[in-house]
Amino acid sequence: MNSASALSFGRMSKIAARFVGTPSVGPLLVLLAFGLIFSLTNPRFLATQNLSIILQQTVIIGTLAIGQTLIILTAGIDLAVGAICVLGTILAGKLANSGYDPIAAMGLAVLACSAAGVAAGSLISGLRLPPFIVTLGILGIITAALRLISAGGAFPVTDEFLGWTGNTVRLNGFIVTYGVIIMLLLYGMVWFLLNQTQWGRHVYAVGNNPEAARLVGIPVGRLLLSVYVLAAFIYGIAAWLALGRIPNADPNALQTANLDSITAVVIGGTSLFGGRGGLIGTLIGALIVGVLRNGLTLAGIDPLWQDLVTGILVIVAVALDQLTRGRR
Amino acid sequence: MNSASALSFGRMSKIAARFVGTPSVGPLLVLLAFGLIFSLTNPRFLATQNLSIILQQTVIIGTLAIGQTLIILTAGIDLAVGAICVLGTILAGKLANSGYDPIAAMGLAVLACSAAGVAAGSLISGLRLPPFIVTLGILGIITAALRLISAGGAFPVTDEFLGWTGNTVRLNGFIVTYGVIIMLLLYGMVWFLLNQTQWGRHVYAVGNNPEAARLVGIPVGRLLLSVYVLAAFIYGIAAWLALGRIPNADPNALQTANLDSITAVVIGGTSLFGGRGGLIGTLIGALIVGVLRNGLTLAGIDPLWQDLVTGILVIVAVALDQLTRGRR
Amino acid sequence: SAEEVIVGLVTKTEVNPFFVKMRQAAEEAAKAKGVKLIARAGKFDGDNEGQVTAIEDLISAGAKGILVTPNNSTGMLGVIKKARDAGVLVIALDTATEPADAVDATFATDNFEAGVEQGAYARKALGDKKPVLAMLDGTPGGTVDTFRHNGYLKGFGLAEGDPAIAGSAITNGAQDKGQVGMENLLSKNGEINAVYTINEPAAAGAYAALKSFGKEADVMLTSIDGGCAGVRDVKAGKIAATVMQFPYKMAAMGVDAVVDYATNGKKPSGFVNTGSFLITDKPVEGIDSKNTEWGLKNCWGD
Amino acid sequence: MTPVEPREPVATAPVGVVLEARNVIKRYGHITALDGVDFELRSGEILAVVGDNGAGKSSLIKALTGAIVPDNGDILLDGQPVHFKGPLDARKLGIETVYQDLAVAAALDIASNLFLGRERRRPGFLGNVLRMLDKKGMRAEAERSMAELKFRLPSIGSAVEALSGGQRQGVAVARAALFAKKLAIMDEPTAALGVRETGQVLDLIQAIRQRGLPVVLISHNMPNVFEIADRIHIMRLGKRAAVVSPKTHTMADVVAIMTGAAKFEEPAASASR
Amino acid sequence: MTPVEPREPVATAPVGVVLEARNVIKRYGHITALDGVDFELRSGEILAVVGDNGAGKSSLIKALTGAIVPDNGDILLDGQPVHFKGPLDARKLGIETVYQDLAVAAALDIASNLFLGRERRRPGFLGNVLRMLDKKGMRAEAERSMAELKFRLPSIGSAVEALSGGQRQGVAVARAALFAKKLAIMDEPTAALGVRETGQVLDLIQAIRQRGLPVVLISHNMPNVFEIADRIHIMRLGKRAAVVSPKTHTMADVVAIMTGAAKFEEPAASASR
Ligand SMILES: Nc1ncnc2c1ncn2[C@@H]1O[C@H](COP(=O)(O)OP(=O)(O)OP(=O)(O)O)[C@@H](O)[C@H]1O
Ligand SMILES: Nc1ncnc2c1ncn2[C@@H]1O[C@H](COP(=O)(O)OP(=O)(O)OP(=O)(O)O)[C@@H](O)[C@H]1O
Ligand SMILES: [Mg+2]
Ligand SMILES: [Mg+2]
Repeated sequence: MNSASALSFGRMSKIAARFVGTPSVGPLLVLLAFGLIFSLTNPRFLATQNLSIILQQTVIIGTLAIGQTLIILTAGIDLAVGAICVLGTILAGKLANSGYDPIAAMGLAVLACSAAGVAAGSLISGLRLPPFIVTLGILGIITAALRLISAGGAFPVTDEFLGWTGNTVRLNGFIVTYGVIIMLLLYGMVWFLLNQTQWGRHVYAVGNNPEAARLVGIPVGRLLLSVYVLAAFIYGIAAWLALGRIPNADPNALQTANLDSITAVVIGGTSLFGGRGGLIGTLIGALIVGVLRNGLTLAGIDPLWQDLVTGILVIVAVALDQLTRGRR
Repeated sequence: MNSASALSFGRMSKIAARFVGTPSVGPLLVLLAFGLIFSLTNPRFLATQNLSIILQQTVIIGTLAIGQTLIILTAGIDLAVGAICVLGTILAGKLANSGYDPIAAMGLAVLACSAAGVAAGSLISGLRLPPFIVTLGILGIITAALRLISAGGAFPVTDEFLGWTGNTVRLNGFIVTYGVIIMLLLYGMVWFLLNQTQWGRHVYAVGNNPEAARLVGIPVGRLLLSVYVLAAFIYGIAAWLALGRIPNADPNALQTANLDSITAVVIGGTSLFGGRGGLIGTLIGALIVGVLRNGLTLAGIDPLWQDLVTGILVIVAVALDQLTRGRR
Repeated sequence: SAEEVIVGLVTKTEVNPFFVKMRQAAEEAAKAKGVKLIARAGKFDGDNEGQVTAIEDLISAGAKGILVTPNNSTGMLGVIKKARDAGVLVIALDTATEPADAVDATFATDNFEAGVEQGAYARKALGDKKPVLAMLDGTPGGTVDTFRHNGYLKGFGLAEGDPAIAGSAITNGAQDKGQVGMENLLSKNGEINAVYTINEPAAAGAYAALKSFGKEADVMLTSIDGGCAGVRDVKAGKIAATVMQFPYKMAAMGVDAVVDYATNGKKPSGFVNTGSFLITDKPVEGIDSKNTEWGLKNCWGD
Repeated sequence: MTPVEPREPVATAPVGVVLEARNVIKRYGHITALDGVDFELRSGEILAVVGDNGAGKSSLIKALTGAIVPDNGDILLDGQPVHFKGPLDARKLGIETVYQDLAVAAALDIASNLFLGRERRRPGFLGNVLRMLDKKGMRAEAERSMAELKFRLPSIGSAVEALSGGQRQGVAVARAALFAKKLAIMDEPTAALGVRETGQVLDLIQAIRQRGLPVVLISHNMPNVFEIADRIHIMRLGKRAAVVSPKTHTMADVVAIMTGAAKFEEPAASASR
Repeated sequence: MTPVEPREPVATAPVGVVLEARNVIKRYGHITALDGVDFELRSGEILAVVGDNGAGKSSLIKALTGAIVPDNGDILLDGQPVHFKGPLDARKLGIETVYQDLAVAAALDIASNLFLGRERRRPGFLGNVLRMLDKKGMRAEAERSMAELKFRLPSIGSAVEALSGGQRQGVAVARAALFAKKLAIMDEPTAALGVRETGQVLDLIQAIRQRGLPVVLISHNMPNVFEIADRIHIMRLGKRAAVVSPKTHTMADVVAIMTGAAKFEEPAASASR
């Protein structure tokens, strides 16, 4: 009967189901709606230069949100995301400034970030401590360590390789930085991992039902560890992108990155309870935040009112997403 | 057989089970351990005056954490906790300073806070939006609104009634503020609600298994609404306590209250997935944070190292708690 | 033997390099005098509760004197009174309390005056161009933020809400947010030719944005703080001028005062302006300024 | 070729019909779980509902108890149309249900789960004003009613997640039995139960009927169904295929209708009328 | 008074014993779920495990498959002691299990659940280097094996949470059948199944035996047990009360031992030796 009624409903409903069922369509529609509204309030919004700027502004949080998505899919949360990224910028900067080969410096920095992921992942998978507390603790530890290392505070990083990701390249009249391209490549690669490999399946399974995952023989601990390490590795890459955008290593940067990246993930339709959602939604979520900030400024809205409007629009965005998915 | 073997195990195991099974014993042991260590490093730590100060320092976050516990027990999260409390201080201060009767001013402020809870609760229960996003949005809206209201920034609040909670009273040689007493009374009352009433049962049920709660006929939406409103009401009371501690209304205050209160809840052994945990743990969790900060300062530890040590000790606290509960 | 003298220092945050420098200067001074410094800070601009807690802890720890940069001018009054009642010397650094005699003494810069200097320079240097101003604020509502912002407008000769103000953005004094804010403001209005910044990191962010729009040469970018990185940016021509303040002076004087009090029982009093100077290599007539050479010798940070 | 009841919807509720549903339709996306199903529960009877997996049994009873809102169709209680917006509405009218997935809060203890949503308050001031729970009373009552089912339980204070599959089911069944005022609906209440416990639950169902309440029993266990049912409602492909009496039909007949092996269009004399 | 097998642990594994457990003890707090249980599965047999609710059946098989680590006791596979640290260890040795609570990831689709933890990769570069999943292949295989069970399913791409109780169970059973290499253990695999589907699963179990693999079947359904089991292991109060043969014992005998109505100390000639 089921297949019969499916047929009677016809292709139409199948296509609709395919789209409505895909969790990132809701956020996409919201993004397009906001884009439309802003382009009406100020035609400059759609200028290629402005669009390219929005993309560039999304690079750091957008990249960090890749790792955050992985972790949230396993029903975890990462409060140390900004701190680990800053660790990367400070180490790379310090090493390069003290004469290391910049490629080696960046490599070591990414390695150090990954090590922070190893620490978080081991505590979470080995001792089964709540990710909230572990990453909060690691946030405190890294923040303090960074202040100790870089006693005097921020310092400029002028090395060409470290800043390379900020260079622009013209694609079809559209100017983007290498940083944007690298971010999009990372999205593509992690999307592939999540959706086309066994590892990705297991990420969803562990987030959706950890006990079932354990019972069917998925090595839950090892999987969690790999997720935290991969995420931290990505934060390390984000550090490189951050140096491209701001050639300055500041131990106090990115303080709101944890909230910002989680926001992108949740607006993108991924559940904080794990196992449901996806990476495309996160990219759209990060763009929604960027578009809001840029669009409201272009619309000439006072920054004090901007926070207010952003607060409302974030709720509206998720409400619209909910509606497009239909009720229960 | 089961009852037989229970008997053969004897009273001992029953008593042990009672204690080990109670989720707040782990945090309590951790609190005592930290207290012991700090009293060894600096005898001033145990001075009644110092202990009384730690209690006073716990008043704001400790009170906010009551509401946060309720919300987390329903598998929610509240990012607007600090903003709502600040809303209370600003409104009460503005009204009192502009000639309102201070009791009416405080009452209206608490009412306004509760209204924010109504807004959050309605969006969460009515439209089923994720609490993370709703409270994040409300955080933005209130923060912006407060800056708009209090255009000039912070202002002093000198009214005697509004500052009354900061007055001290001597109990058995132990000096506490009325604020501390009110906080403890609130803990007692909400503990009663959670553990001795139908409403409390339903809070746990909704957090543990919302679908089951719905199926057995618990009005889930109404319950969630009541939780967010009660929590916001408590944040309003916290605003009064905050004015007692700092007779000053500042739109930029309490920015880390959301993270701090969630930390107290989680250290106290309540699960971020809802339905498991309790209020006593939260009080202990808040005290652990306060004891750490105070004790490290008294031990003369450099603030840079303090963050580091706090980061480690927070992880250690939760790990110890995990161990005292035994493995799966 | 007498107990070790403890000097408490409570800054607004540990985030801002200005306060980092202040703490370092205090540490050096404490070391030189053989006293113990315990430093604490709020967690963010506006963390009154964190500062109150810190002062309470320092009283508990037996501090002889406490140096505090209050988050706002009235927030700390109660606990400061408690400290003074307990015989602790309290000195406000950088920001005065209201009333000013709530503390024993105040060693500070006049932030409003600093803002006026910045604004006056910017207006003069702009010449006869019609000003189109963008303002990169710190954290709205903060005392320093308000003083600098209002001072700038006064010095520039504009009233709040004047149409010449093309827009403003909240940067929290951070470089990344300064950059995002400037980019978006430039997207909105390409005519912007003057930019107020709350501090030098925000100015650095603004410069990066200006550069990516190819406008770095046409815009009068000014700032306040006097960190060495900022002065170097002035020297490199990225920032036209900055107003230097002297956090290390405040801190060192504060530590000295506490030590003096501990040994002789002598309390300082009143407001001591530690001063501010406009630093630029493109002086304009009628406005006092020092060049970057002087600036680099007297700047803070590294 | 089995004689079955005609399927035309009756215009007015026959005397003694407690719960009735007409032409109920429920779609999930492109799946039609209920395809115009009719249903009729008479007073004082035990009505079994049987059917293949996925035939729509659970969807039907969820629609009857407000757990899902059907896309179409009418539900009548005592001949009056009712519109349940949620399970609470049905419960308020005395309809108690054992859902197939049990609807227990695993972290709560047995007594709390038994009284979930129906907690008892203390008498007097404590209960009326302070709204204090009568924990002791509920615990005693829970002990009593679990003992009645002759379940071996670790302790009434154990969390439900610490129970075996069958013990958990026992809790859900005991709850429905304890609170049914108008009728009880049980979706596979004995699926996880042992031989002895199954017998107890069947006895319990008959005891509920003795109290004058009708019971709807969904079960795949034909011997059980034939042991206690007065009538058997057979679901097939989201529709009511037939209603038969265990007195006039064999298990083989029922299975044949259920699986579609037997036709059932002819309006033969209904055995159950 | 039923004659049963003696309960003394055997010193060496008898020929043909595939999986053996000796004196396994498992306590949960003050509850003793397994109280020194012995277990023996012979090659090529279908061994039924029966017992009251809470007798310890699920705990026993969890201990056998590494899902819980017993407090005491030895487990031997082919006569060699094994120490499973988790279900993965057992699975690697070819032991597949249907757990009573199914162990499915409800948000994932049927095909993903069928292959959960055993995903197939594409051939060649895509699979070996990029480790790409063979989604199409798995989907086809899933269709095939669910069709074999004759389950009506909405679509192989449906999330498991959209399935009826019985359909879900079908997915778990199909998974175990598909991947068992050494032996299969099924904890109440037919509890939620309809008459037709139950028959299919019993056939499937016999097909697994045909492949030469022994099967452990936990069930409360005595007719089913007597239909296909070679031997019946009876649990009572966390211990093995007896092992009997369906050829020499009646259902009533088994139920009597299970519930403690019959004694079973006498070392009568074991029917199954
Ligand atoms: N939430 C849902 N979303 C999508 N489809 C659903 C949902 N619930 C049920 N279905 C589909 O509706 C059909 C009927 O399901 P239902 O649970 O009513 O069957 P049932 O007769 O109770 O079966 P069983 O005997 O296996 O419990 C099935 O095909 C099922 O896949
Ligand atoms: N995680 C646990 N924590 C505490 N007690 C448990 C746990 N799991 C099982 N038990 C207890 O162990 C005993 C045996 O449970 P088990 O699940 O093995 O029984 P079973 O024979 O499978 O029963 P059923 O037929 O109902 O599934 C029960 O009394 C149960 O309450
Ligand atoms: Mg069903
Ligand atoms: Mg079982």
